[in-house]
Amino acid sequence: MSVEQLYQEIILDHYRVKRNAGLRDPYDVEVHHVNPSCGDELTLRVDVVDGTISDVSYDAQGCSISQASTSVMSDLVIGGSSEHALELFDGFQRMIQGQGKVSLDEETYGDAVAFEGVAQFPARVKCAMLGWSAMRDALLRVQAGVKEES
Amino acid sequence: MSVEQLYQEIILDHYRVKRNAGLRDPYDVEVHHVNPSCGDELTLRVDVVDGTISDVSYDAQGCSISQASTSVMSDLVIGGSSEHALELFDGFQRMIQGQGKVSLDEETYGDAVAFEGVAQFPARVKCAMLGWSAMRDALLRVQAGVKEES
Amino acid sequence: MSDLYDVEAVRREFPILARQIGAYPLTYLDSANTSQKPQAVVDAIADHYLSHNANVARAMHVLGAEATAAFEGARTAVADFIGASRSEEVVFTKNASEALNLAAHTLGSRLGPGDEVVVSVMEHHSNIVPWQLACERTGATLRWFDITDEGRLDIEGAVRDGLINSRTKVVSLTWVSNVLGTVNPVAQVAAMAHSVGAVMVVDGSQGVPQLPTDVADLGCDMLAFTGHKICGPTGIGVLWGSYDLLESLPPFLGGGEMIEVVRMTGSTYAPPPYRFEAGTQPIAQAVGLHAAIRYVSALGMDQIAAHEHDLTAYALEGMSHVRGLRILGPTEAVDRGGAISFTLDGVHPHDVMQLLDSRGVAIRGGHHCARPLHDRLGVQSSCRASVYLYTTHDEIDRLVEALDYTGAFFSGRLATTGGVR
Amino acid sequence: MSDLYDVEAVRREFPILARQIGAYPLTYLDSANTSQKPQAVVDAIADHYLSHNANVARAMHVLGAEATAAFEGARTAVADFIGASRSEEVVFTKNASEALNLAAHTLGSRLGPGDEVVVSVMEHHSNIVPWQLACERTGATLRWFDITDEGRLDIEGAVRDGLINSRTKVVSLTWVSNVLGTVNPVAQVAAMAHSVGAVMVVDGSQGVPQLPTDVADLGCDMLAFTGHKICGPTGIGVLWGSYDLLESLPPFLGGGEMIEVVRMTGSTYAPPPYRFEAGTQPIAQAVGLHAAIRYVSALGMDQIAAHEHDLTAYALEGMSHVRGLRILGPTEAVDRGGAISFTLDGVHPHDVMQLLDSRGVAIRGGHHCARPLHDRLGVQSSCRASVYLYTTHDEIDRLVEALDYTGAFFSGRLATTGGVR
Ligand SMILES: Cc1ncc(COP(=O)(O)O)c(C=O)c1O
Ligand SMILES: Cc1ncc(COP(=O)(O)O)c(C=O)c1O
Repeated sequence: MSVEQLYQEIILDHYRVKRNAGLRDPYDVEVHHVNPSCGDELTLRVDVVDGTISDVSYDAQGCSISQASTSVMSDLVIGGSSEHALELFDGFQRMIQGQGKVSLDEETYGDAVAFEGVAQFPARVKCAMLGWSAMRDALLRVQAGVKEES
Repeated sequence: MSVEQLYQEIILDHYRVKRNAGLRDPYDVEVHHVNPSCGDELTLRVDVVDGTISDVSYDAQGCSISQASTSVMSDLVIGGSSEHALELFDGFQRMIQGQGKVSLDEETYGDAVAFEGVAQFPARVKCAMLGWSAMRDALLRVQAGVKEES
Repeated sequence: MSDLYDVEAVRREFPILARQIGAYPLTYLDSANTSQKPQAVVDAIADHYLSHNANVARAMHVLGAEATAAFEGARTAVADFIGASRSEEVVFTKNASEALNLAAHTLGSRLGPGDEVVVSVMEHHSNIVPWQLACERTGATLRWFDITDEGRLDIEGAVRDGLINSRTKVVSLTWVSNVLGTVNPVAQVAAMAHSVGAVMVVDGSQGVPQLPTDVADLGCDMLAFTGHKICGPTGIGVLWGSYDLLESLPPFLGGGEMIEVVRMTGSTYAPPPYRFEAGTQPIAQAVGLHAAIRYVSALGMDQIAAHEHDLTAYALEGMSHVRGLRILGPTEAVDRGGAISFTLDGVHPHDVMQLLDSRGVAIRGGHHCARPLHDRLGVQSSCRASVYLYTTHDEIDRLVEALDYTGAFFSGRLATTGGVR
Repeated sequence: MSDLYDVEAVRREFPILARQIGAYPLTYLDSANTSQKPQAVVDAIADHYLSHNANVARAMHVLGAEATAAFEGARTAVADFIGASRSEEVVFTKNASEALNLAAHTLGSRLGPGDEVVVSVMEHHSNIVPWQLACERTGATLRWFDITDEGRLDIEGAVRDGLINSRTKVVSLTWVSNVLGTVNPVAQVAAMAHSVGAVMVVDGSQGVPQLPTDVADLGCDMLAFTGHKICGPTGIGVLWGSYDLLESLPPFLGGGEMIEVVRMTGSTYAPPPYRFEAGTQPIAQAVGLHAAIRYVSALGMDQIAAHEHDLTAYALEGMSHVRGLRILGPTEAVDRGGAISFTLDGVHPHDVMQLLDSRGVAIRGGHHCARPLHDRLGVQSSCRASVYLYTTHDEIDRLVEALDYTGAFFSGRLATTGGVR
């Protein structure tokens, strides 16, 4: 597994030009996630209107993998239902923890398939999951009716 | 070094028939020493009259080496001066910690030369020293004018 | 059972067992103190250092990823070995003593005056002193199970005295006694503890190496054990705890890797098990422990238990014929581990040990870090012979022979008759 | 100096350094994280397990005596190595973090509200969190030295602010920073501490492996360090303390071997160092540490320091030409150890680490267990390259080359021009 397969052009593109970056109003829930091993931090907001994710915005410090992954994720989930986003999360997590044995459906996942290489680098799995985990956490809080981060 | 050299007949004799065993009055100082690695315990009393050790008595729980060593020591120091007893201590300790390279003067040390074999068994050095250390401790307390064990 | 178990093949894996002590072959009967190590464990450690050494978690390069995979792989192997439901329930420590101190410190944070902690009089010092220190710090009271005259846990007496009651917050008990060999009814005591809402801690230092382990069957909330007694390296121990319990506890030692965010003004802590693992962990030792677990699992823990049971029965029977020998603890191999403590009339344990050693027989003399138990038994110290998976019947014969010789040597029978019995 | 130092001969003692990472030779520049181990250390550990393994102190048979002699011999070797006046001043722990926790717990027993503990903002988490926990337990206040813009200890500012004053009870400071490389004027700070009656603790985790050590010259009362950073095994650390200080302190962990007399109703404790060594010690690890000390002593600590100094200067110079690279800490090799932390414009440390790793260059990316220092420097994380006694000039060249490549890769320069600079 070469590092060039890890850093696909798609990933570098998202890293250089992040989609949906910057914190925006309105939002239902804001969460703050940390990767203690490297200190990466992410603040992420979601806004859900009638079961549809109307916005995901964020402020992130982190490596190319974590930032690009958050960027790709935001593009994928905005405009869809919460349920769909949580399903996407499950599939993405299965792939990334699959040590290269699980692949994603390109139709459904679009740019996220570029992260299949990350599954070969166990040390980077947490990086790729940071944004996704924050999104899942935020959606679960919305569903539970929690408005503020506890 | 064979175990028979460790357990000289002299040592076994003192172990079977301990000299000066049993606690007696009068005494100036009583001390209590413990060997934490095996739990051996020794209560020892000394009585000093005009600089001369008039009695050493003791109650001991311990192995043959520690009991015989205490017995031999008591025979050696009773009737002599405190200074002489402390000198005997120094010589005995040097020998026992000398890993077999130091020997004792038979004239001066009598039965105690039988313990030269112990110096080859580092694990038993503490056993052979228990009575001697207690005696030294007690004499130093007498010299310091301490009557009761602190 | 024991025809299937090829102890000679097992012994070939342990080079140290071929040693000569003077003119005698080594007869190592001190395995309850520490076990010997098979070649596979030593090789696994060497291979780790020579080919995969790096720090874990924090190092993300290839070597770091290899070392991390090896370390976390060891955690998973330990979890599987003891039937834990998640590998995050396995905390690595330096030995069983640190594991029990970790338990006492963190559970101690919940104690106060009026609360009670219960241990037993047969505990190893490592399962007494940490609780004494915790009680001193918090004002809680230490109480303990007594033993019966046969050397078993006195449950009846405990029930009569209301030992476990609404004030009880922690019960910490050894699974197998390192002196008496007694196997305690841990699940029963755990049920008593749970019925009053107390946490049940088990000292598995002797149990885990000897018996198949399943934390669910033991019914406990925490289980401590130590690597060096189960064919593993020194420098590593384990505290297993149910995840919900671990998650509710404060940190123990502070430092690198146990944190979430450190600010000069205050810090937050990582989830279990990392919260309890400060600083660089015993990485190569975890690799060695993994190899040890692989080794004993390949032999089969039930086979090992059967082999030990067989040898213990054989030793109890052989020793019963030695003049002046008194066994401390159960004299029948029922609910009994492979440690046999005893006294020999008129001969101090140090002297027994020394005489035996001169014939290559290695046993332990002293109070075996269980002074309160010796007090209770009315002896100042004792001898202990302990078998393990590599012990043979021949070795037991040599022990018995050497004990006969020792009795004769010190009673003077030897000098006069020239013979032994 | 460095013509006398035959680094190629040294490297032959470290089999792991011959590894290939993909198409590239391993370039291990993560020694501040953990050092590699020479064959002699690995062999000493294996030989111990295969020929002399037994528990210590408590086991008095031949194997027990051999293991005890090996373990206590290691203690004496450590004492000699750091210029301690008695071997009883050397306490073995599992790592430097446990050593610092031991210091914080036992010295913490003397702290109360109004008392102050002083550390510095450049400390490793292992020299911050234990003191935070001790202050929480006791109500004492934690204060800290700041750093200057060059990354050196701000003594002037400390004097101005009265940082060390009559309320100060403990000062705990790192000798060499694991991030900045700064060598702190420990003796000067110790004198300040002593002038107000405070105890001086030094974290020697980075200093002891790199510089000749003499506790009298350092002027401290306690010194902590860790085996795995000085060519020794994981699972062992050292706390040195002056005997009088150690003797005045209460126990830390409770258990076997740290006791004098245990009764169910209360216990008394052994003198130092045993009071602080509960349970079965890292015996084989002490043997390995002894072999490591023999190894570095044979090379000569002053030779090792000179070699590192030479390489650090060479690396600082080479790295100064990398586009967008900013060094954290002193940029000159004066009073400076062999750890060089840096950032690369627009590239996150994880990504730098990953790109370098793909070329066999192993460095660390993150906050290196020094988050408050990174906060202070205004960076979220950094990269760190660190040299040791086996590092070569070639390896530094490979680092610089790989850094150039990395900058180009992420800026897109690579794709367009096909070249690097
Ligand atoms: C300065 C410093 N202090 C303390 C430590 C902690 O050492 P250990 O992880 O071995 O406990 C380290 C290394 O990690 C260090 O660099
Ligand atoms: C029953 C029991 N508990 C605890 C311990 C302590 O184990 P360690 O010395 O490895 O900490 C031992 C062994 O020494 C033991 O036999």
